[in-house]
Amino acid sequence: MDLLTNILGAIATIILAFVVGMSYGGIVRKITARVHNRLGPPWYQNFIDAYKLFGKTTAIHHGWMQIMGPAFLMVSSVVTLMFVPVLNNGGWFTNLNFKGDLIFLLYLMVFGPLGMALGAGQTGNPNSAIGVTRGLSQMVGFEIPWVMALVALMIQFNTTTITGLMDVQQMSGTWLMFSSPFAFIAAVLAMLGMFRYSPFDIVGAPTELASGPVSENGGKFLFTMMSSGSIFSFVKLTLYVDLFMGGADNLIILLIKTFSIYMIPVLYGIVSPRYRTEQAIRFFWGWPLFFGILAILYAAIF
Amino acid sequence: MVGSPVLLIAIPLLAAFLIPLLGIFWKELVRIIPGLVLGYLTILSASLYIDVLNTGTIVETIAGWRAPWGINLVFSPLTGFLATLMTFIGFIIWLYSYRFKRNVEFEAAKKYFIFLMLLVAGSIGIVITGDIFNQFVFIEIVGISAYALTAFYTGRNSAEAAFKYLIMGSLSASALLIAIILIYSQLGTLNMAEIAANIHNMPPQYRVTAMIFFIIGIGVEAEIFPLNGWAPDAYTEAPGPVGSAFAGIVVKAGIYAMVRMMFTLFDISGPMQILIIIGMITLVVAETSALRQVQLKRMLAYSSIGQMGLVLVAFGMGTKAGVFAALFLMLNHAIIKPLLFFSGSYLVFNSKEKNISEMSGLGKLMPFTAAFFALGSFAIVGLPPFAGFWSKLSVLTAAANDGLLLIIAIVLLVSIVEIVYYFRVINRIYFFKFDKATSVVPHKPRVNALIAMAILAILILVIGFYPDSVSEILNRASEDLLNTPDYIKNVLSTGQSLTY
Amino acid sequence: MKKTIVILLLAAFGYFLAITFLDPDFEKDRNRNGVKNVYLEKTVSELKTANTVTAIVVNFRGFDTLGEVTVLFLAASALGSILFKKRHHVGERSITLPASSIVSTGAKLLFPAIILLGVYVFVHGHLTPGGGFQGGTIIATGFLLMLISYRNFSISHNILSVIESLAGILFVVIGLMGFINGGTFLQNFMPTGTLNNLFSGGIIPIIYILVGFKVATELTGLIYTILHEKG
Amino acid sequence: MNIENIEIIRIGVYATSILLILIGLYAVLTKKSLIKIIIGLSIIDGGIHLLLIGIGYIKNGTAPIFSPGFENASAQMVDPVPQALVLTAIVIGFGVTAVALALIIRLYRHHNTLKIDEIKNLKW
Amino acid sequence: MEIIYLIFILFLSGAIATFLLGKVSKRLRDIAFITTLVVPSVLFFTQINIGQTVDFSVLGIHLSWGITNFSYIFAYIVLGLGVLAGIYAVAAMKGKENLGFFFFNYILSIMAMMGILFSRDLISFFVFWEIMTWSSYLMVVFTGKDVQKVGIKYFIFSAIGAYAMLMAIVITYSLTGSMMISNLIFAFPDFEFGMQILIPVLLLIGFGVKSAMMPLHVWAVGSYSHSPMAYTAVFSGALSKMGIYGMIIVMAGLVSRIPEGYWFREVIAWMGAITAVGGTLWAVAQDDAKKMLAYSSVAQLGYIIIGIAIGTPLAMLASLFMAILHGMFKGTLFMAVGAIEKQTGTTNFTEVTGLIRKMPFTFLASLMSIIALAGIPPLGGFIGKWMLYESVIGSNHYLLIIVIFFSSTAAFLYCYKFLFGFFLGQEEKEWAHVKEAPAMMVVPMVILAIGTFIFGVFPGLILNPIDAGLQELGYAVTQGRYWEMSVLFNEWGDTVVLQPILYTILAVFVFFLAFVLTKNFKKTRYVSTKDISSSGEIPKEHENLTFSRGFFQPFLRSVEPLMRRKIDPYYNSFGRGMEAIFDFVRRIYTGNGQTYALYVVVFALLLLIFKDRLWG
Repeated sequence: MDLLTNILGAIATIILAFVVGMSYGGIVRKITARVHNRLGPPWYQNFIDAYKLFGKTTAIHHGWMQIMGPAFLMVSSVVTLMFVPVLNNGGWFTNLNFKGDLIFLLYLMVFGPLGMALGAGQTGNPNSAIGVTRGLSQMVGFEIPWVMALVALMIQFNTTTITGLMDVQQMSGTWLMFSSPFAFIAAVLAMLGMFRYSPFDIVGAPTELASGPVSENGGKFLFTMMSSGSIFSFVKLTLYVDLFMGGADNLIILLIKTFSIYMIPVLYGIVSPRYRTEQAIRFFWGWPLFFGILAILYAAIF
Repeated sequence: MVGSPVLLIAIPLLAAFLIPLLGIFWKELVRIIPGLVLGYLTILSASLYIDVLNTGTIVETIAGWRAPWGINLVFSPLTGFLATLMTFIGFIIWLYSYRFKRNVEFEAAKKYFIFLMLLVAGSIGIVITGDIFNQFVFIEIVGISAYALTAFYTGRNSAEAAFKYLIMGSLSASALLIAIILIYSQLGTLNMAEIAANIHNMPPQYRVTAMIFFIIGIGVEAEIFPLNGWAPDAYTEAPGPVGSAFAGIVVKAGIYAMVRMMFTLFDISGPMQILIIIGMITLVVAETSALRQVQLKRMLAYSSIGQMGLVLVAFGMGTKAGVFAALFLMLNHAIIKPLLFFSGSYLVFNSKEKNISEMSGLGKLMPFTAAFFALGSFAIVGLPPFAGFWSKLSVLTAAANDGLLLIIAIVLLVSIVEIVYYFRVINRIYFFKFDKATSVVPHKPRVNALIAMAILAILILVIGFYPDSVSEILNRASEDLLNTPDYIKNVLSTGQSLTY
Repeated sequence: MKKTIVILLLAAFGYFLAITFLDPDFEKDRNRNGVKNVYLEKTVSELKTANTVTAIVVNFRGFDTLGEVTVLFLAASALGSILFKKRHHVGERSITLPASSIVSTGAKLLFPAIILLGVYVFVHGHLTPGGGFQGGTIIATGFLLMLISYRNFSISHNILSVIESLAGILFVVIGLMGFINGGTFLQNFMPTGTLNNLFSGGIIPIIYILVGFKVATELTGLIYTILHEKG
Repeated sequence: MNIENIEIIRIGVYATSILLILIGLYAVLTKKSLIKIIIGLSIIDGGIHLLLIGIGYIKNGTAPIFSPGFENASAQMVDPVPQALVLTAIVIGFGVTAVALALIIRLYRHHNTLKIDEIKNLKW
Repeated sequence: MEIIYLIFILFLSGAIATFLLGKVSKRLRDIAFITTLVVPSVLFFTQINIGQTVDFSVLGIHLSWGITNFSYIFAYIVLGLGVLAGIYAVAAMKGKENLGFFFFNYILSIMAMMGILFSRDLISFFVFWEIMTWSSYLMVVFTGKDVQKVGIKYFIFSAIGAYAMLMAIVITYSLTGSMMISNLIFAFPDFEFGMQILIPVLLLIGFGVKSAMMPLHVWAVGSYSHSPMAYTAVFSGALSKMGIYGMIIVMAGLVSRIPEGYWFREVIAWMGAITAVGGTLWAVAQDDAKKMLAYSSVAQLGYIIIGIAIGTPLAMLASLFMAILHGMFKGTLFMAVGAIEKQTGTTNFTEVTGLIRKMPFTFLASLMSIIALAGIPPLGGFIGKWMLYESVIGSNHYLLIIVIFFSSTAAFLYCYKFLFGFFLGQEEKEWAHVKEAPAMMVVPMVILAIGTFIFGVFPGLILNPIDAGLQELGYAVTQGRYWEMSVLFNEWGDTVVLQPILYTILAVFVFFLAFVLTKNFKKTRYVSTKDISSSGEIPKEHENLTFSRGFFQPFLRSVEPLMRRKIDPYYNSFGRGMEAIFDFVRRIYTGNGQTYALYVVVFALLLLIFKDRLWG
């Protein structure tokens, strides 16, 4: 019985993540268009796209690795989702009953993109490979401040689990973004890179690389990628909320919190032109790193 | 068969006088007789040595006069060990050079074998004699045969090398005579045991001065630092087997004379700073000089000098462990260096200018020679499980027991230098492409040379894998060297201790 | 510059030699009861040899002499080896200046006398000052005289070397006979006779005669080799 | 002879021999000609032989030869051992000198010069 | 006859027999080679009991051989990798010259490593250490490339290390009068202060060289990339672990027992961290697979060193686990490179592309190893890294963890480069003829790759022996409950380790793979990589679609300040300086006989001047 509940809950979580992620994507497209003084697609455009892709017949593939790439990506997104507590008190969204280990999560999160990168590599399109190299380079860039923020939290509250940090916030009633502000700043700055909106959209870089890694994929491949991308952005947002904003007690609060935090990269991105790769890396090793160090010092001293 | 130590000297001399006569009848005898003599000496020395180990030191008097009056020969665990080693190495060298100058003049070959035999005999004489003036005579015998052997090849710069050797040798002989004069004038005797017994009656200022002149006198043969300018030249210019005779036999005799003088004659106990300092300087200077050599034999010569420096350091510690280590080093060096010279001279033979840079790829063309060279190099730099390692280890443990950490560090650093220059050669021999322009078409070593090298190589491996095979011998020898009272007692109390 | 340094060095060296040997204590502290008293005593009582030096050289320290003879032998061989040439032209001399007739006639006259003197000196080595080395050298000077007086004077190298070898061999053999008879090398095994007789001293005069032959031939050989060296 | 004379003789002999050694050394160390160097070595040898003989000297000594009728004169005899030694030393010195001269001939043949500082093919 | 002796005799005689049989028949030689590796391994795992020792003495020094729980861990690496890489080597080296020599040295290095593990005393330890050094040196120079530079450099550094060690050994001997390792550990706290510092430092220099610790690592890259790949698998996989083995003994046995140990740990940990970062960055910059893997090995060893230096039970566990895993996956990767080299003749990323369809099994093995190397769950590499992070945080090394994290993130770059450069990308005509490597090469790789997977899923298989080994070193704390020290294991209870995660991952993976496959799979057809949509156009024949040059240029540009500091030039100029000095020294021998005579006089004078001090 427990097992059944768990599995049903897991499926529900996935659907939730898919829906929320897709919708957020659509809303972002709309907002961006409005800021750019365009009309923009409707907020549900992403669902339409997905449906269309799902319906299409995939005519060609370039080999097994390309087929496995999207699967890897999906695995990564879903499994990460399984390990992130969606709500404070679990309930249907308890998923794998995992109280969450941050380092494990960090590594799990790279698993998908790397698999995807392999898939993209086999297509033989040079743009894909260039996109991948950029993505990996940028990842090295933002990972540093991001990990520093996490380590600061771990040091400060002497726990390495997400649930542990959430408990801390529940007990004290203060969000971690206030009790360890530098870590929050570093994490948010790292998040800019993580969401790959402009100015950090060097991976896809629509005009240069023809969307980079995904450029050779269509139909079911692109559908899988798209849905996993949506789920993944939901996971990341939820993680931020869990870590810095005290988690959420119910779905509404979750949506509000995630959406508000989602706006940071989106709004920053709308008004920024694209960086080059080394500029992006240097950006992350500038102020974010500084705040990361501050965060660790803060954590170590207090 | 048990003979007498005096035969170790008398037989080679007899043979040396005989060879010119016999050569008239059958020329091949000139090559065979030295081999027979050296082989006989090896057997004789070994059997005597076994006898000595079982029953005790043999003191052989000459012309029927007891120790302080007549000259006497002392065949003790130490001297017997060295004498056996020398005769053995001498025999191996003969074996190696049996076909030496096969196709050239009979006269030259005759002289070569006479000199070689007398070189060995003289060295044995230096070791087993119990009389300082007699030692001087033997040093001169060794010296003159060495000069002649160095200048053996007429086409090269060998005369230059021999001349330098000669200048140094004569100066040192003069110093040695001054030392003998000082000792005789003060103690009225030339017998080592008697000198040792009375040395403390000698006024200190004369004692020290005599010691200094002794050091200079013997130092040239022992190749200590400022007195070894001749050595690289002589090793380079002398024929290959002669280089190995220098390294394997002559130097050992010189070192023996030096330590016998320090330990017994002047009865110094405890650490001898002078030996340690001289040894260290010799070691460092020689090994560093070896690094940038272009000629193989010259490199080997410097390496040989360096090893002797290390031997002196080990002796200088003055402890049983130190002496043991030093003797072990001498033994290993006497086995390994000839192997290097043997194989090295074939390598040199096959390069036009005798430079290391011309030996590229010879390992493929002459696999055995190159393998022996590599084995020798491995052993001499002290890589386990070859012979050289155990002696190096003994030296280091002995030094550590005395707390000489700086010396350990320097010795090890120098060993690294040693590794560098040996391995450069090995690399070149094995892993470079053969170059026709710089090498001549290889002359393959003859069978007798290969056998000689193989014997040495087997010894290296045996000692390397089972060092205890020699440790007992070395233990006895080192005890013997350190036990001056016994030496005095043995020599002075024994009239005849000879068994037929 | 270099000379100044050398002179300074030598001055220092000389100073150290001087304080050693010119010190009055050097004489005073000497041990006067060394081996020499025994030598002086035994020479008369046991060896019946008048010349103590000879007794020491040939008997007490006969082993040294054997070595010494070897050194000479080596030097002669070494000369041959060092100056060895593929084809040795005997007769072509490096010194070709003709000697005046006075010299050559005088040489002819003196030569037998010199040889005789030399023989006398080494035969009486155990009785009077002199001995094998001295006698041999004298004989060699006779040959030297002949060599420089007569351009065509030649000695068979083979004969020289046979004599030389035989003398050396006999020396060692006598030593070995002593070894076999008496138990030690070079031990006297012959009757010693009475002091100051020609036939006294056991093997001493025999050895000294052999040494005389050896030295004479070797020195002659040396001179001969060097004279025949063409630069 | 009185004591002072003996001292003078002794010191004279020793001083002469030391002087000979130094002169020989000077020749060895500064002269360029190989022949002169060998001469220097011989001079050193001479000095040392003199020194060796010198230490055998005793007051009013006679030659160590037992003439008929003087069989018990050993107390007056000078030390015979140095004389025996010097005989050996001279012969050895002679042998070395001969070899040296031969070498010089060879060197001259090879280098066409007798200057020692021009004969430096072997170095370092 | 003791089995322990028998093992070594078999190795030795097998090595000689292989060498000699090579002159007779190639097949016999290969058979002898494999037999020599397999038989002693079987003997070892079946006949040798832990704690069984043989004692003997050499030169009066008591020596002892025997295996302990701790060294047993390393025996797995050595023999496992040794046998597999040996099988691989037979096929990989086929047709090369001088193979008897190769096999001889191969067996000798395996024997030497086993000897190191068997040694319970310092002398046999050193002897085997040196045998290992020179046999591996002969392998480095085997190919004959850059011998004077790379080979000599390797040997110089090895010699420096070995002699530092030897010095420590003789000092120990003089202090304790015994060569036994256990006696050293026992007596160490009573040594005087200077010795307490000196001995570990010397030993760590010795072990640091072999484990390529930062200032002593310069030999590693050249040596790893120049030896035949079949050997490099052992070289990097097992031989470098001997340094780790020794280092653990020093850190656990000596350093942890003195009060100054804290500083040792800090310094070593930071050296390890620098090693890790530097190695990773340089690996990213390489275009040659061998060099890349070599730098990567250096980096990985850096992680292991960090773990050892931290020294908590968890960190030790992590280090040992990583050491074993590194042996496996790095062995596989080097073998894969060797296979590619054999099939294509080059190992340069800029030349070879698109081998995935030609060499699928090699790709599979490489993929799994790379995942393990990158430390991505669920393969084995993750467990080790994760335990390392936990222990680093747990021991309050906050800055250290950032550095480690940076380097392990940057490791993704070269991981991807390896896979992409060789296997993915355009399939150029030039490599159309390439075939999969022979089965004898593929099978060992795949076995090792599957091994990394199995150990990732069931880490207890290795962690149990490691735990036993750590108890041998005095880490009694774990008591077989190692999982309790880590959150990851703890949360899932006592016995089930990582399986739930794995099951989830597998389920999801299979589900989506099935989705992608089943959805109108029939209609999807395979096309070549030339058939791509380049902005809607079909690329022409001549258009270059291969992207391989300057792969991570932007990244390298941004980390360039970090990479500017190279230690190599310093060593080189030091070496040149020393040679110049030595060259100057030998001018003492001027060649002028008169000068030598002058030396005699000067020497005499010096002795005379200082004569009062000479006596005694």
